[in-house]
Amino acid sequence: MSHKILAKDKLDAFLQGLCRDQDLFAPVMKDGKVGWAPVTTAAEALWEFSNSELSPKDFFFPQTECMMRFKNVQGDPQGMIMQAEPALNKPRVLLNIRPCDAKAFQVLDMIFVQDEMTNDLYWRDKREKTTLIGLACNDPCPTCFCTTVGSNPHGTTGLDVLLTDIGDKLVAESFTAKGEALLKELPEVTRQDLFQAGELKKAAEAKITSGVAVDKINAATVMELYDAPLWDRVMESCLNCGTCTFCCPTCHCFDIQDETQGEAGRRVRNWDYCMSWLFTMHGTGHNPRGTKKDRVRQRFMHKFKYIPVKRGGEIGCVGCGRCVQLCPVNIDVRKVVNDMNA
Amino acid sequence: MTTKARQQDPVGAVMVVGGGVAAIQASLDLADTGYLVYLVEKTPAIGGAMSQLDKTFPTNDCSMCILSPKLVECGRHPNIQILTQAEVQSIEGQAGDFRVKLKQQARYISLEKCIACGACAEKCPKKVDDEFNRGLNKRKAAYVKYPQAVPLKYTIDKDNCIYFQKGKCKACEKICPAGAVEFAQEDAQLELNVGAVIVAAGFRPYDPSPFAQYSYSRFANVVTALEFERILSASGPWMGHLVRPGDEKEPQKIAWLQCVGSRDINNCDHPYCSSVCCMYAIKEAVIAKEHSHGGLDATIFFMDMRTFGKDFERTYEGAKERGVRFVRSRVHSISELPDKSLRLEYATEEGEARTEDFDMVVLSQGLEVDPATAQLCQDLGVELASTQFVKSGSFSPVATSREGVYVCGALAGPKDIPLSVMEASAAACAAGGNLTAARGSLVSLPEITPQRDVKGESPQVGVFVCSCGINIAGVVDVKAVMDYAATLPGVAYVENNLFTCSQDTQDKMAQVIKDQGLNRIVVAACSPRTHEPLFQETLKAAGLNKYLFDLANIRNQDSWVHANEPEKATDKAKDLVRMAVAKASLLEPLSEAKLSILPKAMVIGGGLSGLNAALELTRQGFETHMVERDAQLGGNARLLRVTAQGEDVQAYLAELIAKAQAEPLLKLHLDTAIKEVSGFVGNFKTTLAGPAGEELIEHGAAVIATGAAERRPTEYLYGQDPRVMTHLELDAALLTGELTPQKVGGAVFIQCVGSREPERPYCSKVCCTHTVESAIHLKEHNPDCRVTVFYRDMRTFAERELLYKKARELGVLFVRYHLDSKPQVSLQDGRLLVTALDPILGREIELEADLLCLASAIVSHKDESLAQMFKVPLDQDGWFLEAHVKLRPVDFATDGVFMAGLAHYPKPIEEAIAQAQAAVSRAVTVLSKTEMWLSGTVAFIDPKKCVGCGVCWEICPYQAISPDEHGLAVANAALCKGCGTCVASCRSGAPNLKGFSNQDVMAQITAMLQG
Amino acid sequence: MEAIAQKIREAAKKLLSEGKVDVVIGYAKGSVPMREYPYFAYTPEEAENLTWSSFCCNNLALYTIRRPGRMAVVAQGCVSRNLVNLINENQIKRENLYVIGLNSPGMVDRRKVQALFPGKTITEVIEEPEHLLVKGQGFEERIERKKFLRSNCLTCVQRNPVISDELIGQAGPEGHGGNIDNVAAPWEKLIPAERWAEMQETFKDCIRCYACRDACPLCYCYVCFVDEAQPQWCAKSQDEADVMTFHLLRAFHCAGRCTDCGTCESACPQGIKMRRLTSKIEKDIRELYGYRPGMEIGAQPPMSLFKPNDPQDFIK
Amino acid sequence: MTEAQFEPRIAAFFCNWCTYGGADLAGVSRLQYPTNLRAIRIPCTGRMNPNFIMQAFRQGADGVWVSGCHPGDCHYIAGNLYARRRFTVFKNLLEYAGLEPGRLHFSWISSAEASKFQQTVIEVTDAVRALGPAQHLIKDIRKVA
Repeated sequence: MSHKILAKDKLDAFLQGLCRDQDLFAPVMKDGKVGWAPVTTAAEALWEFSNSELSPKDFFFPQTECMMRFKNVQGDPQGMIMQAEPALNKPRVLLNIRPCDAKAFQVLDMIFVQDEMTNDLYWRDKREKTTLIGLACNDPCPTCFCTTVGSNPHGTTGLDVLLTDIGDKLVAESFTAKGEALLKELPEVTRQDLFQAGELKKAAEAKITSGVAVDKINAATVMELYDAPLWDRVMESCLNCGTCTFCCPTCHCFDIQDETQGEAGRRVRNWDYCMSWLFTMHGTGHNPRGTKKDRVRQRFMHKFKYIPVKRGGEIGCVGCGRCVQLCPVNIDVRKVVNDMNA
Repeated sequence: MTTKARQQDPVGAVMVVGGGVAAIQASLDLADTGYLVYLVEKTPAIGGAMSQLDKTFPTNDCSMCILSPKLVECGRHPNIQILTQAEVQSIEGQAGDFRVKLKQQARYISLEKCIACGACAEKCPKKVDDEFNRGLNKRKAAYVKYPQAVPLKYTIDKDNCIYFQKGKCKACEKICPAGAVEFAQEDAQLELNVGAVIVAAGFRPYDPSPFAQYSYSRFANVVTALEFERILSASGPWMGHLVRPGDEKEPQKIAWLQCVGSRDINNCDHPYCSSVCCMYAIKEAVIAKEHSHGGLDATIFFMDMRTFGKDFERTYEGAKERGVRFVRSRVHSISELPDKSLRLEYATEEGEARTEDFDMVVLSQGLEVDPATAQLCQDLGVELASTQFVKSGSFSPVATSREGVYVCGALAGPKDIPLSVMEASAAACAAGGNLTAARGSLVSLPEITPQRDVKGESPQVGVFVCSCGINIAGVVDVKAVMDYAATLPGVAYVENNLFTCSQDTQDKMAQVIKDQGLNRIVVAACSPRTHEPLFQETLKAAGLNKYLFDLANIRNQDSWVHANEPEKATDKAKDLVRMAVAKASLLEPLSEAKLSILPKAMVIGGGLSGLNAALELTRQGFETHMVERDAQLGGNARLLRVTAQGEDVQAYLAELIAKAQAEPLLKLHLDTAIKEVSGFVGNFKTTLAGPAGEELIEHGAAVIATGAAERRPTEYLYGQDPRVMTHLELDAALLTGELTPQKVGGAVFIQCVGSREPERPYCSKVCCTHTVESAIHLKEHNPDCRVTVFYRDMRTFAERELLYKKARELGVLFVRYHLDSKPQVSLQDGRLLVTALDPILGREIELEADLLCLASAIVSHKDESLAQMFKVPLDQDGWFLEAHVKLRPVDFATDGVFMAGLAHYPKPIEEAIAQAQAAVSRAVTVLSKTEMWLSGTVAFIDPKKCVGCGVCWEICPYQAISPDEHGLAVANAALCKGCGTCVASCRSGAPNLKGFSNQDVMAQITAMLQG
Repeated sequence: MEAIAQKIREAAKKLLSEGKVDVVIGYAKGSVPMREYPYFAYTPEEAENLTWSSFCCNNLALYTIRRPGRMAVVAQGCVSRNLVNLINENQIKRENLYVIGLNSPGMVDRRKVQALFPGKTITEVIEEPEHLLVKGQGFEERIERKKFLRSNCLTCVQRNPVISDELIGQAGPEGHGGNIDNVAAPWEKLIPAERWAEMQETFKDCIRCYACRDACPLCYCYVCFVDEAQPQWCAKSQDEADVMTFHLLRAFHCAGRCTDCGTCESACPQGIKMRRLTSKIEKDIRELYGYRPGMEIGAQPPMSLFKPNDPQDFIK
Repeated sequence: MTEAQFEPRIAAFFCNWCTYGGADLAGVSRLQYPTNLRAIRIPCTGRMNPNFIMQAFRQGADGVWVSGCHPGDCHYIAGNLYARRRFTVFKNLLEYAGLEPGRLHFSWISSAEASKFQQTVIEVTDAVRALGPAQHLIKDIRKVA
């Protein structure tokens, strides 16, 4: 759509505009860690950083989310009523989101909002009310491998606006009507600026030296991959903890529980993780993924085989590298996928 | 029902005459050991005097509350036939085969049809004095004896019934919804064939009406102790509100006068001490103070405080601390003031005349034998003592002069409840022991109601809210609790009962469970500690697994303790019911493991008690191992001369030891210690360490009769002068002839040497009698001997009082001393001198003694290792602690272990022997069964969760958990006692405790806090 | 470090080639800096991958639990103590275990290193005898190793293995200069409200991934209380009460067992300092019952014991 | 809610043999005490999983009180002595984490100590009341998102 220029000394004014009727969030440095927080000025937000330690998926899919409340009293006028939780009351803007994370939301859209039956209103409500202003990665990390899984440090998928830092100013490109509206007041970009942004993109892509190959995975059958011998080694050191899952921008499994307190209660969904034996435990006592190996395999198979098979080749990984960074036993997804692809 | 028995075989039935607690206990023991019991009660319901008491000393347990489960157990026991309103007319035949003729009065209300709704009583126009409440209020001519009566069936009192007296009325017949009134009934003559008879007809409270100076019959506010019990009782005429009968005002000041009808040959021919009055007066005074709103002033006028039983002295001291005043004086007259208060005139100890006014006077009436009972005994050929109590020997304390006829309880001499219960078990033992050949011949196996399978059913909880008369309903809004319970999830049925524990309610509950298809039961009433088994029986009767039950304690822990906050108490009751319903809904049927019982016994201790227990066990056919750490048998009795009745102890002991040595079923292990005990009821494995090395004995039950020791005094020059000796030393010296009375010119006895002191705050019970008996011996053999006894209270309880009287008549001088001015003993030029303050003379006296006998305390062995090996407790003085002070005096909380003799508490020979017999009776309730069922409340371990870390089997106090071949924990239900320590120790959540599971407790927490 | 690593490799190769063990459990170099990972060498060739550095933070005792066959484990002090624990808790058999013991140099806390370079990416860390050479995009800095030790290593009292079948290198000195009694239970001096505030602050970032639990060689239950459904002791939400319940009860379950190996803190993706909590329990166990876990095979754990005169001032 | 009106909710856990008996005896003796506590009967303090204490606080108890047999009196020999160590460590932990001293109580009360029972109820209730409503560890689904 349009390309505009956002001078760094105009940032505060721009942010002020964003804040007017919306909640504005951006990555900030907190206790030595990059995390998301509400901001109102440019100084509060980070402009040079690799990425937030955890994915911002909880803006749309909170780790703990109340779905409804209920009261189980017959004969009480307030009883036997299930009360929906209020929708998001104010639109919001996520500023400086990385392209990989934005791409992840689009992957999740395919899962949360599929058709009339599979149409997660909790996810959808927040997605519809949120504007995503991306910040292109000029300095990808050694653990980044977005370019090998269909994303890009300067990727635009899922974004309303992409900002590219070209020094004392930012190139702002809009991709949606929402984005277009935001940039309306900004001056037009120059060709030089555009060129510079393009060069930065190339440089960033070049910095991504590691990656995964999935061609053989795509060619193999599910059962071939499932029965491949590599899993015995992959699972050895795995703790079956939830770190990879919880930091991952595309992991989206949840567990729904009713929490009651006397006669009242709430239905709540919490992140769940396929590494846990409890995840697949049946009420009968049978567990279809009874071993550590089953569970370790599931996560990789899901992202790199099951999703692609079901979603027209889309990979369930955006290459952000968080799991590589955080896994307590250094199970490196790149190595695992490349072994799968061997 | 008559059973013809062959000439040789005894009849396997026993008749128990009387319906009090002694009769009930004797009946239950006999019924549990395979005999058919006819329980013959004169009045329309069993329960006796204990049912009329408010509380029982020294624990102040609610009398009715602890008795009621026994009543119900008796009422529903398949081997007990209760014959009410029945009296024995004659007994013919001989031991093993008696024919008893009985007369049973017509009840005029059908036992089968009466539903105890009370409509007849409500309609009945005739009011008469209610004898249960000692005439303090009225009942009707159609009536039930008391609310918890067994059988809970109404009766028509013919003598007062208008129809019977005037020929018309029949109001009851018209109103009765069950058609139960049967005026056509006639008295019946019965003849029963039994092998033995136990007479347990009890006592009659002395009627002080003839006692002119106390004006009991003239002054409304002079009441007897039993009347006062009814006044205090929550089910009494004033529902437990402390008022005086004259004007129903709350008294502020009450006097108890002791020894009314006891120790008295002027006003009545009762030279004996009634044994129980001191303690009940203390109890009444303390309870009255608690009932009172304005800080009651309670005073007890006494002659000697006789608090000689286990924990009695502590109760006495406790009462002093609580402000009960004790005045040593006999009040000589009472006069009534215009406001109906009473003026007491008495002399103080110092001889000073005093006048003091009280709002109310309680006469601590003694116990006496009802002349009708005395007549019955004579008719039956049972000899009475001069006191009219049944005569029995010290060595056969429950045998009467007629073979095959036994006696127990207060009829055999005035005594308290535990001693009565103990004697009842002893009588059951003695009676049953003669009928061993016929054990089980007349009883049918208990009918087991098939258990309904509730698997897959949603909880259908029945909630029964008890009013407990007014005990609960007087504070808690029972109706509101009931209505609330109905709203709780899973509750299918709700009901309120006046007394949920009464037998008719229990029967009805069983019916309701069946009719309504209930599968979980909650009773909101009293404590599970007392009543859970009772209600569980009802569940069983209704075909429901007994573990599908919970009790909400809305009385002991609610209405009684929040009497002034009815609203909050009601809220609490609701919460407790909600918690119980939540737990009950989760409960699952539990199965009980079956245990085989090894019919062998072990008796530990070879003294008099142990020997008696062992010989009685072998007589009943059980192989018995006797373990004695000494090289010879006999224990303390080896040093005793005579009993209080003058019987020769040494001759008896020799005979007993000879019998023991000749008994083929008795294995003696002398000079042997117990090294290790494992196992459990029916299956103990005890390792003995004897001269021949270690030996493992397997046995089904054990009797601990390890005795006690005479304390070696450290005071009064003991050990420094040979003339100073203890009782046992004196007896031994007299036995050997080392000392002869003729050589004693001056003898001094000092009582309470080491007893009733802060360090040993109990009375050693036997020393006063021993002293008196020795004093008499000296005097009888040497009338010139000057005998002086320094004492604090003479505690010659019961018929021992006659010895005290005799000693005084023989000229023995009794001088009282205070704990803070003990006699002084000194040696001057080889003369042994005793100086003391004479409180009557008010000056110091000095006596020279050739013999100074110290009544030294009896001290426990404090045998902690034995206690630990058998998993039984000791009390703070080191005595073995019984399962229940009142009603399970020889049982331990640990199944299969029993006690007898001095190991329990100091006691005279006849009590020790009775206790030995009682312990046998209780042990035989186990040994006579081939199998028994264990509690379902046991731990189990989920093998899927167990990681085999070993914490549980390391800490299990019963070694009930061990690793299996995979290294995972497995719990043995037969060893598990259900403490749950393993459950709380496990990090993995593998063990759980049935009946107290994590889920159950969690449900209670949630229901408690989130209701 | 490299010399030690070489000796480990040699020992492993020997064990594997002689068939003395089926596997050697050690550490291998991670794919990211400062993150060595647990490695399982089954062949002498695989043993070449074994390493030893300042970043061997996982407690390898974890991997011996319920592992069949004969295994060798590279064990510094804390790991060996946890092996002793596991032997005492019947989880492994001594005879199936071959301990390649070595003195711990103290492991370096990668978060402390990272904190020197906020927002920057560290691409390489090179071990030098007393220093670490930290390299990143556009920076390089030599830092003193000792200053960046994990805090549990600073106060370590058992750097040498308590059991070993073979000692790599020399038995080294004990201690790193820190005194556990000075740092254990840091909130004891605070008032209750401050303590609670510290509690909230400490655990506010917890995402309940259970990496702390799953990395811990004490947490080998099949079913952790936090995963129980009947009854559900703790809901699965992020509510403060649920997070606190998890951490408090987990800490309690480690009472008398925790060797303060620090693997929980190392594993945590959020950098939570849960030792602030666990150190209190360990301190109590030390002070009240005189017990240090994992020091002796056959020692009775303090929570399955009692003494008649155990302190009970708090009981009315 | 003002302090004067505050009626704390106290979850009590009593062993069947001693303290529950003591509580029964307090009833028999008609010893009056505040109504705030609700008791759960457990066989032995050895059964007392410290987790139950946590659960009571989680569910909003303002105070928790655990009571059993005196050392040496345990019906199950030593359940209370194992429990004592657990209680020691757990209480220290909770209070270290910020639970106010005075919310969590332990006592040994025998089945004969009715008046000690009464006194302890009063003591526990007063202590908890003085602290006001519990603030920490409560899982209150009405208050959380």
